[in-house]
Amino acid sequence: MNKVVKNADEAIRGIKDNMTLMLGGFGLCGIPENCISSLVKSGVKGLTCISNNAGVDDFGIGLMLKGRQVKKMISSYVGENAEFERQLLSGELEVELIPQGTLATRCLATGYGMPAIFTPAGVGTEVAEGKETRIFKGKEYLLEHAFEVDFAIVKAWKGDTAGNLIYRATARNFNPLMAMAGKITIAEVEHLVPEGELDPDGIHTPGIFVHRIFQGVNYEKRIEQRTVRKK
Amino acid sequence: MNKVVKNADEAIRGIKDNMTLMLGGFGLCGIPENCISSLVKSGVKGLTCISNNAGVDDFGIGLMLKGRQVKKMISSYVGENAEFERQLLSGELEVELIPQGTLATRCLATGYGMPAIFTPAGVGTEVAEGKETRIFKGKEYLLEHAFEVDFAIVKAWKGDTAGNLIYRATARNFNPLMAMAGKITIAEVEHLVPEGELDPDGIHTPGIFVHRIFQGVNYEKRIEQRTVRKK
Amino acid sequence: MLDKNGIAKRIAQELQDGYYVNLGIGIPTLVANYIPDNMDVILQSENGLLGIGPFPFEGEEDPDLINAGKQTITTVKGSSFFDSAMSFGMIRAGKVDLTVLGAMEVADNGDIANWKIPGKMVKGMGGAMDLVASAKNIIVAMQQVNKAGESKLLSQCTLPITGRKCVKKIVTEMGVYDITPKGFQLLERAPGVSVDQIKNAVAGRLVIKGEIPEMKL
Amino acid sequence: MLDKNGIAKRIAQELQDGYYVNLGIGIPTLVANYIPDNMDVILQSENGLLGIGPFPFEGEEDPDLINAGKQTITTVKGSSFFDSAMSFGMIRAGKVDLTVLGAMEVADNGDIANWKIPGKMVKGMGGAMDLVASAKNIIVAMQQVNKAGESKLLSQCTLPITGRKCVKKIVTEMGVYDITPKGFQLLERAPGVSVDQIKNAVAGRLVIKGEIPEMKL
Repeated sequence: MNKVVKNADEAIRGIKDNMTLMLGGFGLCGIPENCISSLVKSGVKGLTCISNNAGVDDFGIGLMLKGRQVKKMISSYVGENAEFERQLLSGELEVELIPQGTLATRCLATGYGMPAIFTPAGVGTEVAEGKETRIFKGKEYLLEHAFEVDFAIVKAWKGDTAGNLIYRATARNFNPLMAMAGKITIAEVEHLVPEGELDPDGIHTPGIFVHRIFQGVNYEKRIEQRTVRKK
Repeated sequence: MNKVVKNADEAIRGIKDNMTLMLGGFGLCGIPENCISSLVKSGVKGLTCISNNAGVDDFGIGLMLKGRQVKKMISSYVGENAEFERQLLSGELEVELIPQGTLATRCLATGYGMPAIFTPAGVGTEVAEGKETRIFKGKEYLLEHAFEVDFAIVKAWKGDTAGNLIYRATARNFNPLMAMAGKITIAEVEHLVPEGELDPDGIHTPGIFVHRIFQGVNYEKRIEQRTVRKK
Repeated sequence: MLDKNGIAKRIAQELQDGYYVNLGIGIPTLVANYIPDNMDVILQSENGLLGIGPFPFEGEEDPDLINAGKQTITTVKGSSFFDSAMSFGMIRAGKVDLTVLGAMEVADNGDIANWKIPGKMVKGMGGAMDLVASAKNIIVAMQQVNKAGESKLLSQCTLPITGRKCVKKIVTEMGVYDITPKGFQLLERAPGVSVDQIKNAVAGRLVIKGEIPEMKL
Repeated sequence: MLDKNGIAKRIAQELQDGYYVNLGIGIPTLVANYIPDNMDVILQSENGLLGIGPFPFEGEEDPDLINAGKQTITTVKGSSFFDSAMSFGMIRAGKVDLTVLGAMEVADNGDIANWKIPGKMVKGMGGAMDLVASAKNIIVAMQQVNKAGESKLLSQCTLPITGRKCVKKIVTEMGVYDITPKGFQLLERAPGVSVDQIKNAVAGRLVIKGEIPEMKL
């Protein structure tokens, strides 16, 4: 068994036009920068991307939008991106907006082999249009389905050669959920260590969910809203 | 805010006859020994206990069975206990057997505010009798409901005064799931430390789920099947 | 009339020791500045953190550590990180004691609209729909009157709603209101604001019982 | 005829490098002893472990570290612990490549019965129903004939079933069978066992195509 690949170019092999991808991260925090760069280079097109956000104009998934590689975005919030807005208004890009918790839980459902979940989020709103609802103990819920995903691409802080992953701080966000949901899951990590070096009690994503792993390079980790106080 | 209580006697205050409890552990591994002792002392009766197993004759939930404190067990496997068998056959004890994954996922559903889940476990078997089924993408699933639980009692390895918990090895099992599911959750830990001493990335159960916590004493940690090899 | 900080300060009076609280973007975030010193209040960030601390000192920003508004933050002692499913799990299961949100409109039955303006670019609902559908206790922090002088406390929302019948309390520049079966019940007036001014600034059903005290800040 | 270890040894031939495997209690557990040295096979224990190692040395037993049979074990390098929901999540999502289970009866449509004997004390299904309902690839390790000489490879299970149409392959003391739409298809004979002996020891539909080779162990 060898899950370790050389780099992002090798990791994204097999990602083809019109596939459905999941990309981890919240805003620009915990996004798979290396794989996004390689996807941009690869020129793959017609992608459906499931990711909480769509990056900014010149970073993250924004780079794939710029290359017109994305046919459809499935996200909870997409408001930081002028090119995104242009493509959406011109009809080049399709967007499905999903409540953030629904998005997270639908990822979990996929990873846990559950075909659908019930959530109260969106009941009575336009999100509920056309969806099945059901009342449990007097409260109304929407039936929301698991995703089907060709590749999930996640970013972790540390990983080992067995594919085990540990995330850092709020860069965890959607990454462990999406890692579980890919038919093929690619993990890029800041530190790749030999198996046996990570504490088995501290692992967030067990290696069984990860098919390819590599140590990324040149992480920019751009900050979207730099808020500080004076010393 | 003070979640720390002195001991198990104080921790189990408010547990009354005919309540529904969850008790963490798999076999005798990771069970809340201190709270079980206090429950036995308290003499509380008519309990419905949700726990993967029912202990052995003279340890774990077996001690509560001996005291005839349990009206109903909801478990996946109960086969290590002669007193259990006697009470079951005599009609003193009611038992509901649930597939282990269904049990775990129904705990998760409670903790995650999901009223029900779909699982293929038990489809076509007597477990499915009287239950709603539904086909998703050609596969049949059972609709299984979240639990309603008065108290959840769990055992962790380390905990802090904010209620954060870390489990050790396979003593984790059902504990983090049940910790999320209690209207009131009691955690007994081997090591109680001040808040700030646990790594926020390594916490398995965030403190928001835990209402009472104490450092347990005199852990026996009995082994059910001692299997070894020679040096 | 209250300014933004005044609204936040008044909302902080609703906090209780041991509360887990989710603060939305905008005025709600300011509530964190007014938590009483003798009170333990733990702030949840729905991107996966319990125990938000103050902004980092200059030069100590950590790109891996942000809040739901994507701002760099720090953590307090006893904090924990978790994934987005667990984060919304604890929200959905009612473990968060109080949610403070901004709103564009609130109806007198507790409906809230705060995610979409038809004709404008839609940015998405983020976690707002999950929060309003799940929270036990939702306080809305908002400006009651828009620049055109129109009330945003309505008999029915005109904008697409975020959630139905979920708001419990509203704190605005003019007053504090509970949502009751009979509509907005005025509880307190902002300093210097009269009941008549408030009557003119509420478009939905307004309930006024007895003397309405001025709020203490 | 194969003994228990022979059955385990034959099943080990089904392993592939990189497989994640769940081994049930009894004969299936023995399969771990026959994993080829040059092969990376990771054993899952449904109580929350990937990477089961051998039994501990005497005196090194850890009560916090057990397998699904409640036996003290160790871990291998690269192991991970997780809760029971994630454990059955990975099972349900088909991440486990191979599940090896014991059985009391198997029907020629792939039904399996292995949890309950009417009239006897019921101990519970544990994780068996989840495993059989979810696994992509289930191999049953069993004795084909009981002490009374009756076959347990049936046209229909007589005992309460654990799962429907889920078994893919069966390895017994007498042979190896695939479940096909036409019933048990005999693939290999155990050393010294004739096709006629096998015909007498299968009560369900049996498919025999061409020469049946003797298995190589």
